[in-house]
Amino acid sequence: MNAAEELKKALPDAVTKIGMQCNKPEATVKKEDLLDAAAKAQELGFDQLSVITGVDYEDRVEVIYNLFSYENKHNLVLKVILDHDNPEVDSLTTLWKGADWLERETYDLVGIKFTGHPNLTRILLPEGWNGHPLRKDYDMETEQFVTIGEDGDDVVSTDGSNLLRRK
Amino acid sequence: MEKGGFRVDSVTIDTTKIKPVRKTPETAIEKLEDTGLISTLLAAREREGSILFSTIDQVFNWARLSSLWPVTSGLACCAIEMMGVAMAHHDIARFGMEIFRASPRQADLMFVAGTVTKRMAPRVKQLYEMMPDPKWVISVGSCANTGGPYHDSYSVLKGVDNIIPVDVYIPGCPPRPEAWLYGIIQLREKIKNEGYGATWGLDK
Amino acid sequence: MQTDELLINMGPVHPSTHGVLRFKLRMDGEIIKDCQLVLGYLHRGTEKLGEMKTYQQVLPYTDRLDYISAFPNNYCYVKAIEELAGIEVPLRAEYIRVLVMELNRIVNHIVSIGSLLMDLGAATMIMWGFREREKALQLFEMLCGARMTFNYIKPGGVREDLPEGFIPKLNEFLEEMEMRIKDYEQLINSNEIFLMRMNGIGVISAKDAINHGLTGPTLRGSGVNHDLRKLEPYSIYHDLDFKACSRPEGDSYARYMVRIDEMWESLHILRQVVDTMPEAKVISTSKYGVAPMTGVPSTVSTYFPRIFTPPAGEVYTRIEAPKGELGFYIASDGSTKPYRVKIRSPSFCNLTALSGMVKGLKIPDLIAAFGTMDIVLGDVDR
Amino acid sequence: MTNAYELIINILTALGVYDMILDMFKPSGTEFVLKLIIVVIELAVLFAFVLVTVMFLTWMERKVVAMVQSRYGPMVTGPRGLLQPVMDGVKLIGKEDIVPAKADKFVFNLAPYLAFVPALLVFIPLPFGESLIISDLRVGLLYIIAISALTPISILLAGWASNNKYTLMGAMRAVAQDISYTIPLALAAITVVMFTGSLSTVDIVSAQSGTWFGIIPKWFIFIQPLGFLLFLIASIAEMGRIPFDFQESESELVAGFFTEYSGMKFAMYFLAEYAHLFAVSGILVTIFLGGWNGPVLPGIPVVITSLVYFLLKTYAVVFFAMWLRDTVPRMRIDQLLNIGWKIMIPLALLNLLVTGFLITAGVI
Amino acid sequence: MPGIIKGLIVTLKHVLQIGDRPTVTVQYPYERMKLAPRFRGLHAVDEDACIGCGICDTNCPNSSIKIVKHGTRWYPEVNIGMCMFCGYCVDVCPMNAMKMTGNYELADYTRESLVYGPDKLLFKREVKQ
Repeated sequence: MNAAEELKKALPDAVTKIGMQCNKPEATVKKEDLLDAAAKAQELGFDQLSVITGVDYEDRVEVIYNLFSYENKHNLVLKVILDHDNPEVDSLTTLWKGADWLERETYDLVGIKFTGHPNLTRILLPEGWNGHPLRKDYDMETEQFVTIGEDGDDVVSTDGSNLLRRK
Repeated sequence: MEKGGFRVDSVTIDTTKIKPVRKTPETAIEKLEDTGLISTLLAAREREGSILFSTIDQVFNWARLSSLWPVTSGLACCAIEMMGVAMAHHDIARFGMEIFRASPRQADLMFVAGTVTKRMAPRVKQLYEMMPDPKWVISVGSCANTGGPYHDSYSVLKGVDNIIPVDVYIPGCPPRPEAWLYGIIQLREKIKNEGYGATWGLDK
Repeated sequence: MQTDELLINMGPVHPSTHGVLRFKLRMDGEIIKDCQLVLGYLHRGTEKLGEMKTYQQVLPYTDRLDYISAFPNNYCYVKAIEELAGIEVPLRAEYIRVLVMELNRIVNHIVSIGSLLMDLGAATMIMWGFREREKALQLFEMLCGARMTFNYIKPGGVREDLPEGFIPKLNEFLEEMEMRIKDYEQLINSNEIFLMRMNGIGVISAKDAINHGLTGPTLRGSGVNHDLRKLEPYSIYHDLDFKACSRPEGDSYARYMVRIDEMWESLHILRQVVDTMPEAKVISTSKYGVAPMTGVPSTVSTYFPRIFTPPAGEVYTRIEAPKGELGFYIASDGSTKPYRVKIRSPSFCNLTALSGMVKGLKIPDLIAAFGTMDIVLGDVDR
Repeated sequence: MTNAYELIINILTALGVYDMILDMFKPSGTEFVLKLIIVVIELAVLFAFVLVTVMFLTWMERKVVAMVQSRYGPMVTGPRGLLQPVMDGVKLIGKEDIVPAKADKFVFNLAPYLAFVPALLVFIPLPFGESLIISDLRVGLLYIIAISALTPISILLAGWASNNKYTLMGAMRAVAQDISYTIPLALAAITVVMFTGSLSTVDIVSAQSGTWFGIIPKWFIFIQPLGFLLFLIASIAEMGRIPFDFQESESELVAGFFTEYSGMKFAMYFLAEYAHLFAVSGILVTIFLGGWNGPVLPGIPVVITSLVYFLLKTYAVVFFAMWLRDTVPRMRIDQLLNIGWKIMIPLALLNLLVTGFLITAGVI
Repeated sequence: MPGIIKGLIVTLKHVLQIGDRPTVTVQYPYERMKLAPRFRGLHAVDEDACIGCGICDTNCPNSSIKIVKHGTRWYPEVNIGMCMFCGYCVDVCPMNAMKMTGNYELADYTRESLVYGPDKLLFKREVKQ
């Protein structure tokens, strides 16, 4: 019995679908029950949160959590499917501290809101950047520029005239 | 060798046969020339018409090209090669350039080594402005030259010469240390030929 | 006595932030009250570019993520494609891959230790380190024509076979390296000032380390003996005899020592690889590995088709890169371009723990602890 | 002959011109002008010597670092790069002089000179050789320690005036370090004074002439090994070099207290740093390594041999400082202060006590 | 203290070059490191073999190759200021006309001069009879 089936047995309501992500067992979880499922997984021995991936499909947004158990050497993939226009899901920072930055990054680049995250701000792009680049509908044409504001923080604008050199 | 119906010879260009740029100086004159003195003098003479009137120019030009202190500012991949240039095998110290000043106030030369992102651009510009005149900029690597591999990216500036004036461009991704040294030699050539105004930063 | 707190911005241009990281420090005199990290000054949008380029064209970009050790990046991306499309890899190619990756691990640890010592004020170690690194880079250049951005490991094999005279030169390097590492150890390991700077600085417990998602030498410095090469052996690692190095203390010195130990282990692995390398072809002849009709340049013995369409699906692959666990998630929709490429970079995840580690320490300790994290900004910001 | 002034007069007398010159001044009653001229010449020679020494030291530093690191160091400019420091100097003169907008301009401009002047003044009671001394002060040692203690003031001024957090932190560190290491430095030097009974540097040197059993020179290092060690460590800390270079600590504080300085003012600090290095090495040699004492060579004037011995010993100490710099990492400021107050000062006091006891008991 | 002395001994060994610790510097303008034959430097295009098909153009990851008209035929023009020297254009060339030489001395004063047109890239192969 693989990890996904175990999880399904433990939480039959939360897990809607089990399958394989290539060679790793995958469990699709209802987005309301993600926190419970993750806590259950942690109980089952999955002590490492390897990565959080957000993927924007045109009609939905998926968030994929790759877990690993150092003890049993098992993999488990949790997947939640979110609404495309307003993706929101519970934060896992209470379970894994490592989820902090991974969730911020996912918020930054894909635009998924993690409710309950202590400091959900942009991490790679400056605060105030327009759009989430890894969304398929991100506007690549408009150039955005950054200037230094008060206290060394970044200020985003579409006007680069005080930055660019007059040639 | 026959391939796909066309005749293709297996010619390889022998990369080991390239000659050194300069031959090792042996006589005293050659050694003197090697420091850049004579050609600096000649260049100044050509420019000003007389050696006498441009003595200060020559002395300063010679001093400047002999002691270019770079500012420690690595941005990305090329910064590792920048360290490589400074290290034992290539030894930038031979040109008197091993004093990497962490403070831009004491530096003469900035290597823009790596990708200049939109977020980093104002900082690079500020760093440049903090350097005292006369100052020079060498743009290293494809990213700094034109945006390079990240030309299509949303967060990368397309060439550092959009924000600061660049004196020498060194292509490569990243350029090998010899290519850096070649770029530095090019910059030394350029400084030799700079007029009075340029040395005080008036031409830029 | 009432004193004001001092706010200090360290970086993004600062000699010891290994690139363009910025620390926002709230200080009480010299003591760090709060350390906030600001990333993104080297965010180049590799993941977005991954969606815009074909599978083949993404490969050179992986070199530029962790530019000190590019082979593992290459390999991990290629491994993801191979798992997705089910490509078989010839044994010799796997041997060459492990060879270059272990060589790269040595290079990475040299640079890591060197820059740590440079941050502590001893510039000699990095000079010596780069002297040996240059030798290794010459080997890389012989092999793939570039010094840092290799673009060498291809789906289904490697780009070219080992050139003539590579193995003797490699053996020479290994022999020299042994003596050099002894020099390093003699210079640093028992230096009292170094010990004063490293012992008990930036301690992180095993439980915290796992919870923060630390991996690689940073995790093993906390006494957790987890190494993906042992846990989920990939490539030919299950045939090789080596041990995962770990130290129980969890402080900066332990992390440093793990790196030194790993260099010895890598030398050991390299010897085995050289001794047991099979003679065979280096490119797969399976469905995707066949060279198309148009012709193969004479010097290039391997080929990867220009138009490559793996089946639709998702894959997440991870390997033990020198800095920790490196993962590539690829979602394919069956077209020529990846639908989504996600990079789980070891540096990014390891850096999470830093601000907790340095609270209550001083700026020099921050630099010591940060130096032992061994991060590369290209890998953090992508 | 006790100092350089008399040496110059003696040389002039030997050449037979002194009386002639004196006659030129005598009628008008302006002999003091002559004296003044000689003193100015003396100081000019000293200044030139310090400048040349500093240039040589920077070159040597770069070459020693290069040798340790398997490379060449400066090669292109001049033979083996010997002209490199000259070029650096000329270039720095020609650089733009930036004063930060929010800096305290007067103090900012004043500080570099305050750093450079003490570094020069230290040379005054330093015996370069037999009678090669500007002025043999009776309080020579005290004077040297007092003058070197002036440097922190300049550093503090520079750090404060620059209006930059890094410079301020660098200055604070430098001051804390200098204050806490001047004490063991002085305590270690006092043990030597207890033997000689005089603070004059010339007396200290002449007390070290001669040998025991004909082989071992009577240097104070052999009587006072602990004192020597303490003085060495404290003087490296005074010089502000790795492992104690907190005032600069490049990887932490960018460039320490002179982060904001550019051009010639930065060169001043550079000069002061290396002049200080040479001066402190010279003092170490004077106090513990026998000064200009050495085997007398027949046929060569003592003035020359003594100068050579002094320079040789001083450069050996300088080389040691450079060698150490290339080997060890930097300490942490609180560790340094801990060592200074908790180990070095008690040890120095103990050393003082034991020495005093032994002298009173008549053992030594 | 013993640790520092151990370190001092190692560094002194380097200063005196005892036991295979030589100066390794290659003084570049006068001497060169031996370059590997596979080194990926400046491009070169075989004048006779190139058919101007543009496969190098389409395969270039960041489109730094353009096909331009040179004389009567079409040849690639490489913007080496943008090129990432990955070697794909060499790998994919159906005619084996694209090469990479060992020339890395490409530094120049203007950005425009980094665009290497066919006039700079073309070489003519000596035909062996």
